[in-house]
Amino acid sequence: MRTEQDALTTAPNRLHPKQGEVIDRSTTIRFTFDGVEYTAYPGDTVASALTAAGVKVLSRSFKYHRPRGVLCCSGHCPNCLVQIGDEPNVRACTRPVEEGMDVHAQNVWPSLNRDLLSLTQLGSRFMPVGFYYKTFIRPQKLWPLYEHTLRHIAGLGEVNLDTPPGEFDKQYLHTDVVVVGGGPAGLSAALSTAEAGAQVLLFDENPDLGGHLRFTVPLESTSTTSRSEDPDESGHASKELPELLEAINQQPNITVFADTSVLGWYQDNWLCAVKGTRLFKIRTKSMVVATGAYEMPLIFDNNDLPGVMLGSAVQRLVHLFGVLPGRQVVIVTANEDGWDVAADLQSLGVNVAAIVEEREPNACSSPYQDGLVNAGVPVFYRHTILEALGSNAVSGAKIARLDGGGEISPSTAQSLQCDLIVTSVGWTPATELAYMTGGKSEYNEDRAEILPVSTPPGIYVAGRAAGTHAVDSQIAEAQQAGSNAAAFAGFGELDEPAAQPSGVLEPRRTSERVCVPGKKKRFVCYCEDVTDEDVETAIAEGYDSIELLKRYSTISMGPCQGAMCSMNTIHLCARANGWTVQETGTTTARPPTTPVTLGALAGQNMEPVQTTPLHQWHLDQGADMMVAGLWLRPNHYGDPAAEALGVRNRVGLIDVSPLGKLQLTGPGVPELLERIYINQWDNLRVGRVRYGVMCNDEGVVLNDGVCAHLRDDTWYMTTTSTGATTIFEWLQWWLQSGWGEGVHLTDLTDIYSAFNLAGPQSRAVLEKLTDRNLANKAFPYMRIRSARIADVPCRLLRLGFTGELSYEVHCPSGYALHVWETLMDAGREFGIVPFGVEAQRILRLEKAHLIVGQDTDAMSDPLSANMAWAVKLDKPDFLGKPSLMRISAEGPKQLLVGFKMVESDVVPDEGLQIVQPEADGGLKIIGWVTSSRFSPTLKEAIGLCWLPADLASQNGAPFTIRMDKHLAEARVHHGAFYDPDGERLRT
Amino acid sequence: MSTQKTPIKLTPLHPIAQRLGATFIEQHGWRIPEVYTTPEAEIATASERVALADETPNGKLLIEGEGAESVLMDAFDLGSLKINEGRDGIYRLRNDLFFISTPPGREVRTQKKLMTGSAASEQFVTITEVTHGRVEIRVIGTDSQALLSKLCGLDFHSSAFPNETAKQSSLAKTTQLIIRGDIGELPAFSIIGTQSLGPYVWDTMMEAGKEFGLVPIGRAALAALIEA
Amino acid sequence: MLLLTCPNCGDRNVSEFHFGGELSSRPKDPSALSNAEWANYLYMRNNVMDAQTEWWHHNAGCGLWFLAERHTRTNEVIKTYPYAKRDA
Amino acid sequence: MSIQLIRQAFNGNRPPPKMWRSHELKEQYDVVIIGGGAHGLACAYYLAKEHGITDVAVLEKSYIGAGGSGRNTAIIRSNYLTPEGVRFYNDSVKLYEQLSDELNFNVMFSQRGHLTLAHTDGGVNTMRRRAEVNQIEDVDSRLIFPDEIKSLCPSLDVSDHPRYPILAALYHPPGGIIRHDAVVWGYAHQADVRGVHIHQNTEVTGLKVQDGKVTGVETSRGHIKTGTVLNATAGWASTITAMVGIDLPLTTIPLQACVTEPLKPFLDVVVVSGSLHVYISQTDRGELVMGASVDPFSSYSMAGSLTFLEGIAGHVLELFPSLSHVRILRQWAGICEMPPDYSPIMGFTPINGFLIDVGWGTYGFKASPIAGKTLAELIATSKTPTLIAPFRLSRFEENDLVGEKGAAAVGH
Ligand SMILES: Cc1cc2nc3c(=O)[nH]c(=O)nc-3n(C[C@H](O)[C@H](O)[C@H](O)COP(=O)(O)OP(=O)(O)OC[C@H]3O[C@@H](n4cnc5c(N)ncnc54)[C@H](O)[C@@H]3O)c2cc1C
Ligand SMILES: NC(=O)c1ccc[n+]([C@@H]2O[C@H](COP(=O)([O-])OP(=O)(O)OC[C@H]3O[C@@H](n4cnc5c(N)ncnc54)[C@H](O)[C@@H]3O)[C@@H](O)[C@H]2O)c1
Ligand SMILES: Cc1cc2nc3c(=O)[nH]c(=O)nc-3n(C[C@H](O)[C@H](O)[C@H](O)COP(=O)(O)O)c2cc1C
Ligand SMILES: [Zn+2]
Repeated sequence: MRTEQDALTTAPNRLHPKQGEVIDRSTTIRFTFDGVEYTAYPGDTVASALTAAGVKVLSRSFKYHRPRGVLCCSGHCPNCLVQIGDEPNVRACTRPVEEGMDVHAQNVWPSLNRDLLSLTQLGSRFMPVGFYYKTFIRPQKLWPLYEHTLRHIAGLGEVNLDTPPGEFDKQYLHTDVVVVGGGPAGLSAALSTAEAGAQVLLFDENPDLGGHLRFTVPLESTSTTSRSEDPDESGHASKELPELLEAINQQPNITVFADTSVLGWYQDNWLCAVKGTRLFKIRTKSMVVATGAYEMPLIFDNNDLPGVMLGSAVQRLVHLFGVLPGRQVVIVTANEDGWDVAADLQSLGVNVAAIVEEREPNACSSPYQDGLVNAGVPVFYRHTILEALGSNAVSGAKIARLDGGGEISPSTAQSLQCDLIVTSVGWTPATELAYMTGGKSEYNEDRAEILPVSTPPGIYVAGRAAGTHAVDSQIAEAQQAGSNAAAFAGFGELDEPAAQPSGVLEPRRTSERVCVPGKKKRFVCYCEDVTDEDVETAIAEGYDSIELLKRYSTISMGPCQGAMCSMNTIHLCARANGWTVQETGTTTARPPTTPVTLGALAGQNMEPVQTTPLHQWHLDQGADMMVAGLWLRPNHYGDPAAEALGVRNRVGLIDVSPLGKLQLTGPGVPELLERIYINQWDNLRVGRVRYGVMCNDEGVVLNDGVCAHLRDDTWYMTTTSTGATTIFEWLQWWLQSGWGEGVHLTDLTDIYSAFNLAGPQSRAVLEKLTDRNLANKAFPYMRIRSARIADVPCRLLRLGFTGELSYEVHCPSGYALHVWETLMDAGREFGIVPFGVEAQRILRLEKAHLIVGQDTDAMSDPLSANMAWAVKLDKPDFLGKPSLMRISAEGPKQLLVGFKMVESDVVPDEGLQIVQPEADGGLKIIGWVTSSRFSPTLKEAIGLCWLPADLASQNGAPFTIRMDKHLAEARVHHGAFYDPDGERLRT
Repeated sequence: MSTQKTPIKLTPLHPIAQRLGATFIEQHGWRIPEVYTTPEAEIATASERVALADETPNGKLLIEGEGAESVLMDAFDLGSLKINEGRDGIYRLRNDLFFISTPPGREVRTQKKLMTGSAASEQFVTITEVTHGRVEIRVIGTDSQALLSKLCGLDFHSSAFPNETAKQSSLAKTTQLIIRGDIGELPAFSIIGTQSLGPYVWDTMMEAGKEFGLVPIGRAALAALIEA
Repeated sequence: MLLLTCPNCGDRNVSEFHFGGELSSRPKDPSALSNAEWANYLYMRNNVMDAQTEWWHHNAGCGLWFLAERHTRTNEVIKTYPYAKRDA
Repeated sequence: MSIQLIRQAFNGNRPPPKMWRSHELKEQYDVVIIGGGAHGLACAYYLAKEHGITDVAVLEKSYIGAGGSGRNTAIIRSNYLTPEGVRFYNDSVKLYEQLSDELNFNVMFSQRGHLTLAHTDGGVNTMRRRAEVNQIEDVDSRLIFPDEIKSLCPSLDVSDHPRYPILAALYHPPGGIIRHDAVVWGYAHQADVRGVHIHQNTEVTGLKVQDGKVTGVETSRGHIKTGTVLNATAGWASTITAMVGIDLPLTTIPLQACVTEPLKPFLDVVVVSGSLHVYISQTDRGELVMGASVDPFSSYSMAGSLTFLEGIAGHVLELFPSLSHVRILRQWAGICEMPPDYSPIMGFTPINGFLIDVGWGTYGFKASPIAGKTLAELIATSKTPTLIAPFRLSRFEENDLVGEKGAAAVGH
């Protein structure tokens, strides 16, 4: 284990311990960056540790592969995206270091410091915005080649295809009020909300509450003390923070979610937040947005050079991590925040080489101004920066004076030596959440900020997000927002919100000068390497509106989603078009506010699966399971053909529990059946079963099944397995929208498990297990009976989907295994076989029975689908009747019909097309094969297909199926292939 | 006719319980897990954290119809119930639909009584016994609400979901009837839904409950908790 | 996520419901309709960008089909009510 | 490298040529096209280029491409189910293959291949049915099985997956993705060059009809006289026809999409799963663009939902379990006018001079060139080209639907 001394020696930029820092210096951890080992303290982020070690270049940019380093240090810019193990695009400045972490630079080839692709920028004169649209057009044949190369230059992190799935989950939360942001505004809002009695959830994306108070001095206009007077041990200068935090701690109505980013607002105050691997879905009555602000970069030559940092980034590094990112610093500013940074650094003994202040001395009101000037810090008033000097990192700054009109006087240009350029030129309120709610924005000239001016009821904005800078104003404003949020949620009285935030009297913090012209590259958008010239070109080409500009230049479409660039872009766009900022407008704020992993969004895997009570039994028998809707069903137990033959020759048992089973009771049922089925029902007596087909009003077949009249006022209906829920919902609709008089509908699907005992020996098997008289006379075909089977009260239905004598045994599900095993035992002497879905498909095909959804589709009507016999057009009215009347009158165009192959062992795959050779040698499609099998019983290939009606109606008519490599002959076959008269069913 | 075995009822969670090494007993014809580890350990987890019990054998009835309320009131001397409210195991799910939960085996008698009542009243009501169709998983323990909030969008705070209320909602992407029935001070919820989804729901809950140290408990522990 | 008020169960996430399309009534006497009128009933929709009366089913709840009046541009639900009270 | 670029590089100061200009609204146009999406602009372009009809206004209430054309997941393919559909979309793909050249603007059509996965027996049959129809119509399309799927797309989990096993896939080599905005801009530019007026920020608020014939259009910027109006407003189509009392068989439903942070290329084909309702592709910039099926309820709102993000994340991970650390950057929504049979509705309406190009549902971007071209022909000749005859509005009354649900139900 290394000592602290070792860590310090490998971390030259580490400061002495300070109060308020978040690192734990009692131990160190090790990690690697591009193979080199570094040390860090627990609490360090990857970027803070690397900065401590003096590493400046963390990544290469997207398009030009330029070196990039820490810029915002708050997880909002793309400049420190790294690969950590399997995880691409990790923000190094917010990811805590862990022991053994394997960190890599992204988008580098071959290495971070010698990236050959950075040569692309040499040609960048030829690569303006929209470059790709204007190149590689001809010859078009070569485009795939170019594309291949381009793709490999693009992209950032890498996906390791062996990444394990990981564990993620979700939680729903319900509350009265959500406060987003744990800065002074958020904390105050949460407190006043909670005091009103409301339940509050308080979210902040940082590991600790406090917002900027954790790393800045609160800026009170009254304060006159210079920071330089109380250095080091003072550390945390905020006096508000400890008090606020203590109050939050004491308040039982507040639940704090630190380290948790609120990603989005959705309709009806439905919020989404993420903490590591857990996603929260939150329903709240009202919300306070106190999300603070993003610091805006300044646009000047080489403004992307590592060593150019935002003021707040430097403060974070210094105060939270005890890391000093430079020794000789030039501070470029246009507001008091820059002076804060200067005071901070000065107090740490850093050489503040210069303060480059855009304003006149008397326009500045920093409490530190006098102190810094007195301490001899060179201040260049009315100056700005022209260029960051240096190749891979800052080595100097070129500055110049602004003339009366605010233009640069080139003659005054001078270069200063430094290794860090800090810019503090303004803020973009972090208002995405407010705008997602439908909040409206307006450009506030006094503040030079776009601010939310109205939000929907129950949504409140406070603090820097509302354009309020001074901590005391923020607190007052937030308290009001908080109590309004509470009132909206039903706790206390709603105050009329003040027309303007109380901070209206504060000085402007944001410079309107966003861009200093020059001769090199000036980046507006770091994610996509878009420069101010690109913006101008795009606008000149006609992509003038902010939306077209965005899409053409791809500005704000990268990982930062505009946090760094959108405000600057709007200013540039306004200027180039001669529009006001208000006229220019903004692009749409959309979730997520921070990129979120697919894993977190997916959460715990929850794909419902339905299994029958015999599931384990099937598995134990080695069944090959298949997916059918949500069900898992045995496809076969090894040899489906043998299973089919077992049924034909002896007896078989299949688990058909997934069949939909509905109970209909009441005096209104007979009429309902007439309306929902296309066939006739009125004469169905108790104990009888009828096959029925349901259509929708288009006359399209929806479902088929049987319906049994069980007792006077009780009917028992079955539906297809996969259609069960749809039909239940469908029937509920007709019942509840006017056809429900005297009918109750209950879903019994899961109450009864169902097995079909089929085959010539089925009666013999069943007789062993019941006292019920099963003789054909006493219990004929298409009847239902109650019976005790194996001592269990069951329903027996005598049906014949398979074409054999068969009994569907419906037993209460708790008894399923008992009944099934007893049947299997009883059948053993008859050679019983369990059979699966595949054997059933063969058996039904031998009988030419169709399967709804396989042989029919969303266009099939029963008249065409070989179910004309079932359609009763002379019934009064039923679902689908008018459509069927029309089809009947006009005559079906296509018919579903059976076929046999001429070469009896050739089975055409399902889906193959039936064709007619045309004069020109082409083929005309006239139909297609919906079902086909080799019949083990008949020893020949059979199937069902759609054919033109005239062809289909000629038994034996030949037609042609297009096979893989040839055409095969088949012939129309009318009726069942096996036992066409259905004798076996009725014996 | 010949029957080799006496019929025994199994819950859809039976194979899971077997896999988890439960020992079983038979009660009212159902084979149910008596204990998974030790009753003491199971009681401890349920009281301090959260546990699951398979209560599928509880009798379950639905009574539907405009007249259902009066039939129920006549049969059970029951005051009027608001929607979602429950008393003595009778829960109102809709104006015209009630769910009745009975101790195992009692459903037969209850159904008879209601049938007689409804016949006498000449009201059009439908009484359906649904015991076999629904798996019933009881979530018991101080972390019950936290566990359920990972799976279901309802608000489980006591103020929003008090004891003796029943709601139908979506849990783990499936439709469930959720009944709050605390055991003394201990929050407890019965999750009642389609039996074919039972194993899926159980496994999903077990997975979601890992962070709470969720364990299954048997009849013995459950009985002891209810006694206490 | 949209919050819908089931007339029976109260406020629930819209994911508990199935949408049933804009309210249209099945013609009382279909046999009296021409093919064009029947096709009109089957296929034509008002599809308004405005308040729309429509069907919803509480499929993950009580099974009720009910009506909602919802603005189709903002998704704001103006009211929900049982079908029986549609004329109220 | 194009001359244009070289010129731009050395003439830094001279402004680049405008792609399209703004104009005052004229009092009268021969043809008014409502909707500045790919369809409207393509039609304007073909009217001008192929038929010499240049007195054309394209009215767009927002910016060009603000509708589905700027929001779609940019999948181009022709492996449909009905012969009518296959022929129609195939002609569109052929036009796309030449489009960069035609428009002198690289639309970056990347024919990288398109895979539609089948997870059930039924799915396999549908895929086979499509492959067969496609082949007969001379479209490169075939059924392939897990080994080949794996070699085309190594990131896909083809292992023995209990819930969504990958049994087979429909492989369509000419399918792929395109830079959707470039299509819009390219058509707009070439239409502009030929004299078409593109009016952005111009909303149509009413149509004037006299004696059953269109005579003019009301807009937010004033009145226009015209005898020919094409409604190419996709998701908003019903709001336009409602102005003249015509109902369409359309329901407007949002369709959502999302995009991840950029990644190094690893996904070379477009992958679609019908059962899981997802489609995913990796753009040349490295992001994964993903979409799902339409929202569960109708709406004109383009807000988007969390339910969509959760769903798509889960489904993508079912197929690509190694992507759990990949981050979603942005989600958005567009609106789609869904017809009952999933086929477009093109051509005449009961009102003389009022034409429609609608019913594009979740799949219409790929049809922009051919729809524009055939409608231009129809406008110029007053005759319906045979290619689009099956898609006439009267098919509903005639009970002659073109059922494409099997190939278009998963939106794209
Ligand atoms: C998320 C998503 C993914 C998709 N994916 C695919 C895909 O992968 N492949 C594919 O082929 N298709 C896809 N589609 C469908 C495709 O986007 C559309 O079908 C297609 O873009 C329609 O083009 P259009 O030009 O007809 O309409 P649009 O591009 O929608 O243009 C219509 C225009 O009309 C304007 N407008 C509306 N009302 C008025 C008015 N009153 N006055 C003036 N202007 C008006 C609108 O602002 C809009 O710009 C997708 C759609 C979405 C939403
Ligand atoms: N260097 C500086 O001087 C500096 C830096 C930042 C802020 N400020 C100042 O901060 C004050 C504003 O205070 P405030 O409370 O409004 O803002 P704040 O920045 O102090 O606090 C906002 C908090 O909300 C968090 N947050 C933002 N979006 C979030 C989301 N979607 N989910 C979860 N957490 C989120 C932020 O990380 C931050 O912790 C102003 O005085 C402003 O000038 C100053
Ligand atoms: C194919 C495609 C790719 C996209 N890629 C990105 C992207 O990489 N980054 C991004 O921020 N947005 C991307 N978008 C989304 C757009 O930013 C925008 O959200 C979408 O066009 C809808 O517009 P709106 O959000 O302004 O309503 C993409 C959109 C499409 C259609
Ligand atoms: Zn309900």
